Amino acid sequence: MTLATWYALVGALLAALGLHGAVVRRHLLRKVLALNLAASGVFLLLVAPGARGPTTDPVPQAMVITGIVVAVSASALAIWLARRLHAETGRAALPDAEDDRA
Amino acid sequence: MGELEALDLLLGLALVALAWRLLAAPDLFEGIVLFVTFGLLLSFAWVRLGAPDVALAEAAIGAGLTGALLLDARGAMPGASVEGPARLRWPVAVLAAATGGVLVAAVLTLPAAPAGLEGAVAARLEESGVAHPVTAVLLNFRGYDTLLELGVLWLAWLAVAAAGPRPDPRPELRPDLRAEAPTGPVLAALVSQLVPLLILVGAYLLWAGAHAPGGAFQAGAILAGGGVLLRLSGVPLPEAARAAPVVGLGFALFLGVGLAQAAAGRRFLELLPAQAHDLLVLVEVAATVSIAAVLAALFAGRRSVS
Amino acid sequence: MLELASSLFVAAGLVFFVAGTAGLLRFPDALTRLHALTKADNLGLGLLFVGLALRAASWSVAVRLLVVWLLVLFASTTACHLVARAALEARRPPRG
Amino acid sequence: MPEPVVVAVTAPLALALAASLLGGRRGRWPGLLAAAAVVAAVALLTRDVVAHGPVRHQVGGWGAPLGIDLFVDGLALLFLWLSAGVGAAATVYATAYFHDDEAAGAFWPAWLTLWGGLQAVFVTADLFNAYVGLELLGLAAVALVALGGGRAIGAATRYLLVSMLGSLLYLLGVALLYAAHGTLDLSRLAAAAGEDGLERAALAAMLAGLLFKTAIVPLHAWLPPAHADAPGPASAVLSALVVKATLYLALRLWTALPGLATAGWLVGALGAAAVLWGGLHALRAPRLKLLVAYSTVGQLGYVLLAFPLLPSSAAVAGAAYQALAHGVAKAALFLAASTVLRAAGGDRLDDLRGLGHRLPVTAVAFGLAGASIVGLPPSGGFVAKWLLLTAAVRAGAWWVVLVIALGGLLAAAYVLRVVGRSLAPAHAGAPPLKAPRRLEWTALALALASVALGLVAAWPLALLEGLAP
Repeated sequence: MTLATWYALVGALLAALGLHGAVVRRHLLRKVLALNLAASGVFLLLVAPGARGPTTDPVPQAMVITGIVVAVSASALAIWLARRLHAETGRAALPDAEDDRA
Repeated sequence: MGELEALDLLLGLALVALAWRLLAAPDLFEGIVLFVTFGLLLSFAWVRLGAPDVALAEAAIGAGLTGALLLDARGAMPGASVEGPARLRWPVAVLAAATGGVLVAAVLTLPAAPAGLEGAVAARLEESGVAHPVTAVLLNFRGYDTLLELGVLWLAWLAVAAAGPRPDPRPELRPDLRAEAPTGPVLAALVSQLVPLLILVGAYLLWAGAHAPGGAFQAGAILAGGGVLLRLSGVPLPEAARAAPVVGLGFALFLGVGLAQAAAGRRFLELLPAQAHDLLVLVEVAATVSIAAVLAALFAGRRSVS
Repeated sequence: MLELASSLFVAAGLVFFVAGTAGLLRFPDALTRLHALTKADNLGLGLLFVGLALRAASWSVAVRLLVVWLLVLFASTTACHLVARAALEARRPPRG
Repeated sequence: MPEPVVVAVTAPLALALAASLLGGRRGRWPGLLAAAAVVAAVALLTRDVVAHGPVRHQVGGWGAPLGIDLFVDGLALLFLWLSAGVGAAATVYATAYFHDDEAAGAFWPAWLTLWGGLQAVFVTADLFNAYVGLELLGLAAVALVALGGGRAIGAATRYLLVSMLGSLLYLLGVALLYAAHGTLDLSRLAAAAGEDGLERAALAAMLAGLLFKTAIVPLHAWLPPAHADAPGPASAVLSALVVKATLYLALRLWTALPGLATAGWLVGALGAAAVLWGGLHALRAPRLKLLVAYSTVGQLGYVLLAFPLLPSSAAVAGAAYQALAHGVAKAALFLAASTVLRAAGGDRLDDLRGLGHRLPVTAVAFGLAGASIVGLPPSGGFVAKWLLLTAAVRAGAWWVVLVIALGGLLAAAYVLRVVGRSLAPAHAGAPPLKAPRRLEWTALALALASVALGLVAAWPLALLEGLAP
């Protein structure tokens, strides 16, 4: 196995773990944690295959830096919304079904 | 890149184990601390993969700022760290396992030969105005992505700081402020030494980005880290909403540079090789200031929530 | 010769790390754990840096290693102080 | 002068910055300017495409695969017109909708950024650039929902989490495709891609992410509260435009890359479930805006019904025209519903009696746009459903025909719930309602446009037919 394949595999596992956590966890901050893990996995999957050659492909590296900034922006917004929700309702999780509220 | 070594195997396994543990940790605090640890180990993995730029961004933004934001939020949401019964646990587990399996299989079918764009980047690096390939991609070859990304960052500030309710004027009613024990003289002394150093490091990274790992995002994140430290040690920062003229600067300047090229009959964001270096330096400086302001304001801005 | 000395320093550093980690896991309360941790942080890391500096390709790398060690020292001292403060704070009955 | 395709994206973004600096209700001036610029740019772009064929613009002058290309053909133009038209109407509506400076000050920069992100997705040929565009659009959309305050905060949170999850799935697929082919340009990928396992996995992940963000049953639960609880003009653009961005990308991917052609029936089945489920819930919704939001879930399902019939040109046309017709009609419905909410202080269906006399222009707008949603001739909705039926009959997919028929009946029933109450006599003592004229007439203009789309369908369809790859 090569360095590229190994870290791509790690990325695949992290992505699956993170996506799972993002769905089953209830606490909003945990969901944010899980989504950040999943993002890290996806980022590894972007960059690691670029390490198959003698040097690492710079294009996915740039994409991942973009992705990291996008992820922190989205996380900051999510955390802020979670805090507002907590301040207003005292809860840190979303209710199950909101389908038929009046 | 280098050979696979035992270190890589350990690092990879540690990352997966940490991820598992931090998601399963009953205590949210423990989960967040493990997340920061995870980010630091991940930076190490980026270095092993020959991506030091990503390592810097990961350590400063992924682990550092995201971790700080989460810890801060946890402190401000007291009594809510209870985790209810997981929903749809098994169906989702099956689905996630299937996703993981498919991804693993896909990775294993990748051909051994690289299929990337390193060659194309190297061939036109000279025209880009910078000597470091990652910076060239980030600011020039795919500068349009970066422009939109600066927009995303600006928008996050807009949503959090500008649209937020005004801070409660009575500090005794704000649990997040009350929870902050006085941190004492040692931290203040360290911060007073560290912040100038962080500014120096930030400036160095910004300057280095043109020819070596570093650049606007890493520099901005380091500067923002200085802001967060100041805030934590009790130094009042200007309220997030006050940062308005600065936070949009990078986005506005980059957009303006791009449109100026289009107005001069070139394509959008098409920089003449002779001017590319100077224009990109200008964009990078503005972007660094904006990134630092936004990231620090995202942290300071939360004070106005509760 | 230099190689050997370097390895010895690194090995000595690792001993402190192992001891520090064991202490962190086994000691009963925050203050004693801090005591164990700081040994690893300060001395262990210092020995590690000495060992690596002996192998460094140039003086500038060695100096940079030293600077990194100093920075870690300052930061960990402060962090340790803050943790200890918080631990004391938690032990004391709440005021007012 | 910058080229029209550049203006179409950058004008809203630059003016969003201006709106943020001006602050408060003054943001409406950059807003109106952006509306004028976008409509003019899309018109000029259409002229170029009609005269010279599809437009390709190499951003930065590098050209794919190193750089990012913009690409506009007939399909992109159709969505650009949807965005320009609905966006301009929502802008005009918003100038009269927000009274107070605080809400307006947050609305204008977020809406204009959203508009720019939307245009960026419609014109890009680069898969990663599309991801960044989707994030810009998504965060702006969440910010708009959160403006509703109170109940909308929970809806915005749910929306953001779903959006992040969907984006990550999409990016997962992008990573695999880049690892295999070393390019992110869609036309290059189309030339290089085969049908092996890796491509299938990549496409499946991307489509799952995109459909998640499009609120496809069973991943739809986030949409109704988010769309219903957002402020009026935001509801309209969320339901009419934002979900179309991911749908557009899904359509593009599906027609360009062959990997999943055999799984079309699965997407179609999800579409069928959405049509029926959305329709049934709209029948039971207690509030007007919630009813309209559930209707979106159902109407998006129609677009998916076209997937098993692709790549036949009737199916492409049907899907695109359904997206267009639904967008215009749905924007009209949401604007009308928001006018009712504003004027009456509530939008419970039981309180709508006599609306026809109390707010006649708005009631007419709701009726006309509702006719297009049901698919009554000669509206745009009728043409879209007719195209879908034609494609289904040609392919012998009778179950699609059945679902379209059932969906039409459900839509008729839930639109009649509203129209029937509007025509009933008002409760004794119900006060007369007043709404700013600009609110009423903007909704009516969109409603008329949704009907007109049926009368002038030949022209947009020619654009699509002549230029589809």
